[in-house]
Amino acid sequence: MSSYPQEASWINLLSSTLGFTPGTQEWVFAAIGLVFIYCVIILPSAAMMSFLDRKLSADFQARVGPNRAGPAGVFQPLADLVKLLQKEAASTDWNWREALWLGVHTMALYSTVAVIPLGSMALLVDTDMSVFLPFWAALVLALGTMLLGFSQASVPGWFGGIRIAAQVLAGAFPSLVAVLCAGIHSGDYRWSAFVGAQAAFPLRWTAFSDPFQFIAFVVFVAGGLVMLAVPPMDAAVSLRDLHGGVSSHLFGRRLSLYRLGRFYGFFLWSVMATVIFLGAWTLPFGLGGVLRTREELWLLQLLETLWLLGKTFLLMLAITSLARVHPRGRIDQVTDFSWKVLSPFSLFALIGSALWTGWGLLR
Amino acid sequence: MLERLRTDLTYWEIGPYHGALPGPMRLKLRIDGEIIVSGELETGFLHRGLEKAMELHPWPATITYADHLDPEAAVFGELALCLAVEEISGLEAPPRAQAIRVLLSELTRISAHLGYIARVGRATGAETLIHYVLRDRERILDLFELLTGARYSLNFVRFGGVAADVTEGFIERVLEVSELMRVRLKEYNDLFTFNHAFLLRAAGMGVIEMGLAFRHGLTGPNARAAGISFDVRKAHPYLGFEALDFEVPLGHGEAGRQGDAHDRFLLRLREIPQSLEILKHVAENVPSGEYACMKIEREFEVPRGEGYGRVESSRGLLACHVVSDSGRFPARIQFRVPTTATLALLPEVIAGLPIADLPVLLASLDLSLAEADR
Amino acid sequence: MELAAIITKLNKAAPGAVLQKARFGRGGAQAIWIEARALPAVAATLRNDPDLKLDWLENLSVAQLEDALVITYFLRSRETPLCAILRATVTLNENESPAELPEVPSVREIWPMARSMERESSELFGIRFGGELAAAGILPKGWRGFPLRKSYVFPQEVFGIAHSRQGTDHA
Amino acid sequence: MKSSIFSTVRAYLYDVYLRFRSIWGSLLTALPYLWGAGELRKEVTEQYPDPISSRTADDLPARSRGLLFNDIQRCTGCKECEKICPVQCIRVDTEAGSDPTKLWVARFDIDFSKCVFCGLCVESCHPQSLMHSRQYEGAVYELKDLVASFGRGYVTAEQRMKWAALRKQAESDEVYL
Repeated sequence: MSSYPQEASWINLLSSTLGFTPGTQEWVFAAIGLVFIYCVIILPSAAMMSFLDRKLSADFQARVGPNRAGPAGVFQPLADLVKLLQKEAASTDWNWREALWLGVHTMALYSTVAVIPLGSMALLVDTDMSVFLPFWAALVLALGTMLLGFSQASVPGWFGGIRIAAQVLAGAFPSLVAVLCAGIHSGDYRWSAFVGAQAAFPLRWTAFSDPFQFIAFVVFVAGGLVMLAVPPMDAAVSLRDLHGGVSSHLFGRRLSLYRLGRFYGFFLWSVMATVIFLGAWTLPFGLGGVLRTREELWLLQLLETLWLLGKTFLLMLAITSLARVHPRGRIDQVTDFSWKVLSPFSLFALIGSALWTGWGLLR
Repeated sequence: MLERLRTDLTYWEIGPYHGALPGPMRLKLRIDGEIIVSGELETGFLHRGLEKAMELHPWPATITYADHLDPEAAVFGELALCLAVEEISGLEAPPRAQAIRVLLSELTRISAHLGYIARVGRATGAETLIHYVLRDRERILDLFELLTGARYSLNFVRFGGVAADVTEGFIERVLEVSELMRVRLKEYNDLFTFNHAFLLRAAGMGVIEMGLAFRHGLTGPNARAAGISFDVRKAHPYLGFEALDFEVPLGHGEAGRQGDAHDRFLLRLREIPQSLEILKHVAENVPSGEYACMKIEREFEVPRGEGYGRVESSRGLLACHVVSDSGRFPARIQFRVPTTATLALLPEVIAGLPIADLPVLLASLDLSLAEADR
Repeated sequence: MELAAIITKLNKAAPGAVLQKARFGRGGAQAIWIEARALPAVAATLRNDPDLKLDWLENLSVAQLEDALVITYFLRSRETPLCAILRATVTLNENESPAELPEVPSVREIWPMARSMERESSELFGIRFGGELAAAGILPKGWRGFPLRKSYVFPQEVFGIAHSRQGTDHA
Repeated sequence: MKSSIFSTVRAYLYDVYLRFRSIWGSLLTALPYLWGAGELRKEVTEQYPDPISSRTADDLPARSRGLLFNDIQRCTGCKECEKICPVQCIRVDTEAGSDPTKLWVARFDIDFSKCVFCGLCVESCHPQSLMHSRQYEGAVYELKDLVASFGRGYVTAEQRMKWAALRKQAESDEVYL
């Protein structure tokens, strides 16, 4: 079940449909792929998740939630976007530093679109390092966000920037170790290897294959929350004491770009968690094999992506609903949690899964 | 380690308007990294000159100003004023009016405490709690609307009674709501009170020692959390509180230390059942009779003299000193509000805290700038 | 503790300080009128005497009666249910220059909670507690006059903002 | 308790356990709301008044203090409301009308930008002409629109003389009767 032939990749299908000759430069393909994924996967996901999240939290909180824009309020995200886009600048002088670092932050973020695994044929970059690329991106992201905060020359910006950096460093370590655990289980760090080590049935997912992998899964998700400052670990962008930290001076289009970036980070992390630990896109009932032998590649890719996104959304909804009932931690408590709880447990899981896998191999 | 890392102090001014502040005020902080070294407080942004305004208005209109003392817990200001004026003019509220006043005062206490819980929830980022609490406070505000016609600044207490008799169904609904509140309190406890993350935020944070509380004359739930057993309803019973059976809970420092933010939160949660107890008892035994001893006209005159009314508001000892020189206008009305003491000790409490704790501390102190600035 | 006993103690500690005792309000409360100058001595006695221990200044109220400011200290004890009311008068002259303002000894060293109350009254009445005119920050900087005095005249315009509203002729 | 490595580890693990248990406990409280189980967990949102899904002005309690309304037919122009209003939001101008028992209320303005809805004016209104309506939507585009005018308007000098004559007539009628 190793990597599929390059000819079968959906991107080739797409580019040939669009009339590009096989001799076209690779970066053109890559650019097409990025734009395609951004427009078809990420933007709709952001809209859908923001709607689902608001509806779900409204259900939790005995409210109705958005219900005026379209039937049951489904067009609320669109309305929000339109509202944000047409907002005017609060001040007339153009803060070029802010724009620059917002740009760096955004580029770092979306560079990971190249490595985001969305299906057996939607693997733009599938090397033995691909799982680590999002970590790299997260570090650049942290730098961009930190400097974005500094560029605002305000106290919330400064503190928010420093806190973002602290959280990324604190969260990156345990989640990295958790990825190592999964790597021990699957034998390689390619996306395809992670997928290959799992099957559609939940008990064959990496997360539930042995207790240490489960710990690794929890650590990976929680570490990601710390790293990307997702609620309830969002002390770095706390609204109460920091006015939203880095974003306190952003408005309108910049704010929507920033918010979308934050969502994308969370989305990317959930996709990674699903691929690494929760059975990836492997379709149930052997559907994948059937479709592949019948050469229904478009359908297969579509189903796989939908299946993966479905699982991802469930995971994200579980996390956000948890954030609704969980008070926000203080910044030092969040980093403490990462260093003092997640890190030891991740190391414990690493040793455990090494022994477990080694014992399995010996037998 | 810290000695070697000594850095220059930064100055940070928060306010007058900031989401973490309980009202318009300015905090001038000197911070070392994220630790507050010292803080200075500037208030007065909400000064409306209530005390002066009262001198310029006929007696009945002063009640409107008294309830704007703190619109969230309006009845207490009105009560303090009315008690003082009744002392001067010798009016006596009939028993039925007393019962209605007790109902209003305890309902207000509960609604103010619920508002407090919601503010603490908001400061700690517990969204669900806020919505649950505000949902239940809404029921109490509905009761106010049913009885008085307003939800926030009630303007219902009058010299020598109340403005109107209870409406049909009010008593039943009070009992209904107090039953409901018991269920809800359990829900809050399950959801939030002993949540690990909340304990981390609040337990042991912002401790007010008994000595400190005393030095600044702190009263009310904050002082009781610090271990000072002082409740006006026990010390100077008014409205017939002497005949009612209720306890005054004290802080024990269950999760951290006595007088910390969690203790203050818990104490208010404990006061609600006591108020419910009072409500139930009074609502079941509302005496029949008149609701006011006389109709107060605009020409109402208060004889020459002085009066002093003390009330236990949701924040502590609220007192009103009324001086009249026999006329249609008061000579002087002065309020002693509990928030003044809380604000005075604030600079001592915030020193040494990280700035991230500031919103939780401010929420847990239950400051009312409307009351302090007057 | 009877009021008479308190007055005996005060007479012993600060002779001549107590002017009279008078009824306060219609209830049973009695107020002790004292000489304003003797305030620190009286306050120290009330606070430190082992039988009294009036260590809690509950309220400090200032009222203008005719041309005198009556300062009322509502005292209570932390350990006993004892309460007392202490009153002092200062005369008010119309001159509002800082040096001419009435002066009352401060009791903030004796009752620390008096600090914020004194500051507020000082700003709004123009009393110098302990010789200084403190600013509680209630009035904007540069405000003229002391609003709680009876002689206070409301300004028509404050910092360029007129008191009446344009467009509607409501005063 | 003696602090040993075991007790430290045990306390640490217990703390981690508490962390997860409290998350679980909080979720257990909130989860039943997802399927809206029971009367206690209903959605309580009041939609902005629309006659189908929520309460409207008609559902307000009887004593509800909405925008003020003055029935000028009954108003005697006694100015009692103007005098008691704590914020001076009522302005009344009157003059003698044709009816000697009643004044001609030329102007009766209520400035809702000042009104605090305390209800003292309604309480003090002897002919019971001033009352709280159930109207609560008072938003307008311009500040001056917040002034509600109930007055009958100022009259001309000619009219005034006519009324004076009428009054005199009425008085003399009274004398002869």
